[in-house]
Amino acid sequence: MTFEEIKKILEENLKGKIKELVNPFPRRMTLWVDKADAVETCRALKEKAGFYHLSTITGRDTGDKLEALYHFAQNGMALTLRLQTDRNDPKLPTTIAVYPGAIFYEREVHDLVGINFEDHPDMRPLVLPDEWPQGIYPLRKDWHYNREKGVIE
Amino acid sequence: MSLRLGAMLPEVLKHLFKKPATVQYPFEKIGVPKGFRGSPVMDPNLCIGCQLCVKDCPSEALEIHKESESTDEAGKVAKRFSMTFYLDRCSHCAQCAEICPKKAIHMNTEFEDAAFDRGALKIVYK
Amino acid sequence: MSTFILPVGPQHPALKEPTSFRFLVDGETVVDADLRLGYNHRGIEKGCEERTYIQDLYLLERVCGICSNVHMTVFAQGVEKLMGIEPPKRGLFIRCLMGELERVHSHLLWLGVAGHEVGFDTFFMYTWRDREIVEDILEMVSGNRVNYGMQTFGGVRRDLDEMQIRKVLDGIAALKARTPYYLNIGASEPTLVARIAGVGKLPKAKALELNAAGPTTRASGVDFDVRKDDPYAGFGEHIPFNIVTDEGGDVLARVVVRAKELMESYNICEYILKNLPSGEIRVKAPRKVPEGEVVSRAEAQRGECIHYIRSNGTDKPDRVKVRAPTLANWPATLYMLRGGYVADIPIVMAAIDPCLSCTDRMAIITDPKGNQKVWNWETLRQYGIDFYRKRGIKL
Amino acid sequence: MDILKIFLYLLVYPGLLFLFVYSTFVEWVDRKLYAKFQNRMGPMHTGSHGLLQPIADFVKLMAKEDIVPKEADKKLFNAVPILALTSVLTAGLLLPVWHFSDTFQSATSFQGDIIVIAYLLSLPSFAYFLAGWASASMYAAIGGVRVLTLLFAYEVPMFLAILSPAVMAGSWRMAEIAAYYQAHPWHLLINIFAFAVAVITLQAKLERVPFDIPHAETEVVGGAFTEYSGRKLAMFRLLADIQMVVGAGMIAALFMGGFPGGLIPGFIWFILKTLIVVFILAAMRAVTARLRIDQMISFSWKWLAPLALLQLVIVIFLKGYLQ
Repeated sequence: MTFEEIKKILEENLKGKIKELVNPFPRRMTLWVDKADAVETCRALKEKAGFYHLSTITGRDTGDKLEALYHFAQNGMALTLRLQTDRNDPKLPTTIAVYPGAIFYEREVHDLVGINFEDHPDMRPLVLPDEWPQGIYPLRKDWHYNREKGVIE
Repeated sequence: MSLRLGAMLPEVLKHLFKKPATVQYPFEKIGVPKGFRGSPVMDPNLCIGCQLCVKDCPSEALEIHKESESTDEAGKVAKRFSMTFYLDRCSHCAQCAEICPKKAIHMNTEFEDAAFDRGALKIVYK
Repeated sequence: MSTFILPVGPQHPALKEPTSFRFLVDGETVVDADLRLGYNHRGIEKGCEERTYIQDLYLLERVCGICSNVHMTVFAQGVEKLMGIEPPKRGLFIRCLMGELERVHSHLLWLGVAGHEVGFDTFFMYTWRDREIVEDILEMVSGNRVNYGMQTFGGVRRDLDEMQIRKVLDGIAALKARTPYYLNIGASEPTLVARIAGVGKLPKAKALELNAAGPTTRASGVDFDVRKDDPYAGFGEHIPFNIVTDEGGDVLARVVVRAKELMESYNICEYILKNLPSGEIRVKAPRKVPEGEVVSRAEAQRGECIHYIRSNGTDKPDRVKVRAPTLANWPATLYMLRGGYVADIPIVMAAIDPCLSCTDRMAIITDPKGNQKVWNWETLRQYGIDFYRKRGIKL
Repeated sequence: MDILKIFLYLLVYPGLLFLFVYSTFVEWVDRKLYAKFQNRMGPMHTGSHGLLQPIADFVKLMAKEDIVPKEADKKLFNAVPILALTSVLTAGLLLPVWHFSDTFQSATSFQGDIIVIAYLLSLPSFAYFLAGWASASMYAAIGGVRVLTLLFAYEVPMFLAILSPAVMAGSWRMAEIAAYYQAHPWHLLINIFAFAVAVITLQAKLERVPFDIPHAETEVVGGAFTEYSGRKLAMFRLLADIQMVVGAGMIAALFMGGFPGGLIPGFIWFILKTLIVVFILAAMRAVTARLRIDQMISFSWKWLAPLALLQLVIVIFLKGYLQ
């Protein structure tokens, strides 16, 4: 489907909840929605707009806020859904009800950026080791890794 | 497709009399093609010390140091530079050879780089 | 129902790379499966933020050994969009050629590994012998068997002269003659078919729901192929090829899909080489990238590979997110493993062609009395050191 | 003089020394054939064309550290390899190779020795199971149980297949059976089904692909041998080779008309015929994939057992007609 068709469908279903809907490159779209109605947007995307495939979720630290970018795909169009939450209480609703495949992506975002997904079935660490200290999230801007210099005698 | 027991038997029996596809490596060696990316080799006469290769190296395997500075009679300053190359860090991507404006670095076709002592992997081109 | 937990991995002959599975096994059938990833997690995404774009190119090339060219292509074309530069046609065509040659190399490798997983080592030996043809081509064209380093911002780094093109065409012709034989064997050798037909079933609905990607989902009837949906690089110039799908949804269907995709790749390579446009192969690329964000996608051998790149105007990216196809296929694998046989675990896992370096430090000590001590890496390492010190070996 | 002959018989010719040397040679032939089938070279460096490679492996393993798991049942763990090796070596003695003559009844060639050799050849399977059970590891236990399930699958067809030439020849003594078929060579063709079933079940007894389910490396790591190392593992490897030699010798004696002539011609016949059987086994290994345990059992009960029964019926019917 082309950008205009999807734009029309989304405007019908999300009536005023769309903060930003832009088409930066051919076959690419970015949709910005408030985090409260994330699940409703996902349902509209899956059932109405035909985005059957969730490629992945990117966790990002924008300095003052924490951001989760959901990358959806269908034949011929890729849409990025942007959800923001503030740093001190990072919470986002889980979308496993609509996209069951998101279970691993949400665990990875929780590991690396520290966004808690409410009522996620098992929030065990996916990629970080078990003895990784709690509350330290490596992909945040304030975490730096000091690599010791290689020494050759 | 129809199921045939021992579908690969004719092929397998044919290979009983064929030359093996493998070679005995340490004794017979298959050569490497012309453009093979081995390790970088530097020619100190061409190097102007612009440090572009050091900046671009993904694995920080290069260091360029000034060796000597001499001014000939016409007052022209001639500087010579040396390159310290850490073979154990190099990922053989040839970005240094590509970025060098004076083409002072080229890649050799050496692929047997194993060494017993790590010091031997630090090569200096003066 | 006497079930017990069968730990498979992180070191196990069936796994070429470290991942840890825990199967709840009842006799010979797998009741439940759980997965622990992270053994190969090297923090590449954090590493990208500390390096310049040129250095990131070579760092991302080493995310995975077999699909190194795909990660490089996706990152290069993503940053090109941010820079607003467009590689010349010949560069795009060579970029596509490298992608397809790597797909041939990866699928032939996978066919061999699948044969080995079910104990058919002769099939493994023959497929890997023929893979040497494409390996020699890649080494001649790019200077290395793996990690080709061909893509860069603005095009490709090496051109193909007349003699090289003829050699590649000869190699492709030889492979084109051999591959139908493997497809035929894969579908007609009864002992092999018995091990892969009806094993690891993934119905189309489940494939869609669990977001599987690549040959795994195409073998369940989903025609999802980034080369068709979102034509990138040379595919923009409508190179003719058709998506291979199969309705079987089991491991045999995946063998057939991959073998047919090999034939498609040969046709694509021949088309590219026969109408290779003349001209430049790359344009100059600036060192600093203007502010912006982009989602870049490509069809890796195992499925859709997606990068999200965000730049902040400097010469270092602000955020690079890499999602390789294997992570997409893991939920589908766990679904496929449940209800199967213990003997099918290796072949079902191998069927999605997992590449773990794309996607944990725990060891489980189970003594026969059934109680399990869960040690983390540190205590296990310490136990090993003390164990050998007691025997007089100073560490 | 007979004591010296029996002594030589025990220690040298079909006994210990010959079986050890010939089994390493047969393993070398098997590995070379398997490599040639796969268009590669196989062992090349130890001895000319890798001839001493099996012996080199054996010596290396003998020198390796011999670890016994702490939780394992030590006595059983150590006893099992020796028990299995001796049972297969004694089976080797019963082969009608050299010292046989129609009338001379001796300790190694008596009425009913075919039953004894078949039984002694199946003892190692129980040894594998005990080895798996004694070494308290998960994979070994699964491997051990699989050995038993496999045993029930191929044992019955094997016995049926072995007995049909005996019924045809009207005697239970391998020497006499071989003599009968030397007298009427055409009768060998009658047993062609039994020959096929015997070769397939021998492949299963030796646990080689497509029947190496008990120690399939990609599923249960080393199967019953996972915990074994050093000398004990060397004994298990040697055991498998000798079992191949004795199994091939038995099939050659029953289905290919034995080894006529005295010492030298009998020896040459023995080498020739066993190598033919080894060629067939190596070809089977090169051409098939590994079956699952349930597929193996259904295959043997749906195909092998009925085929063997059919063969028995043919033999009994024809015996009545020919006599």
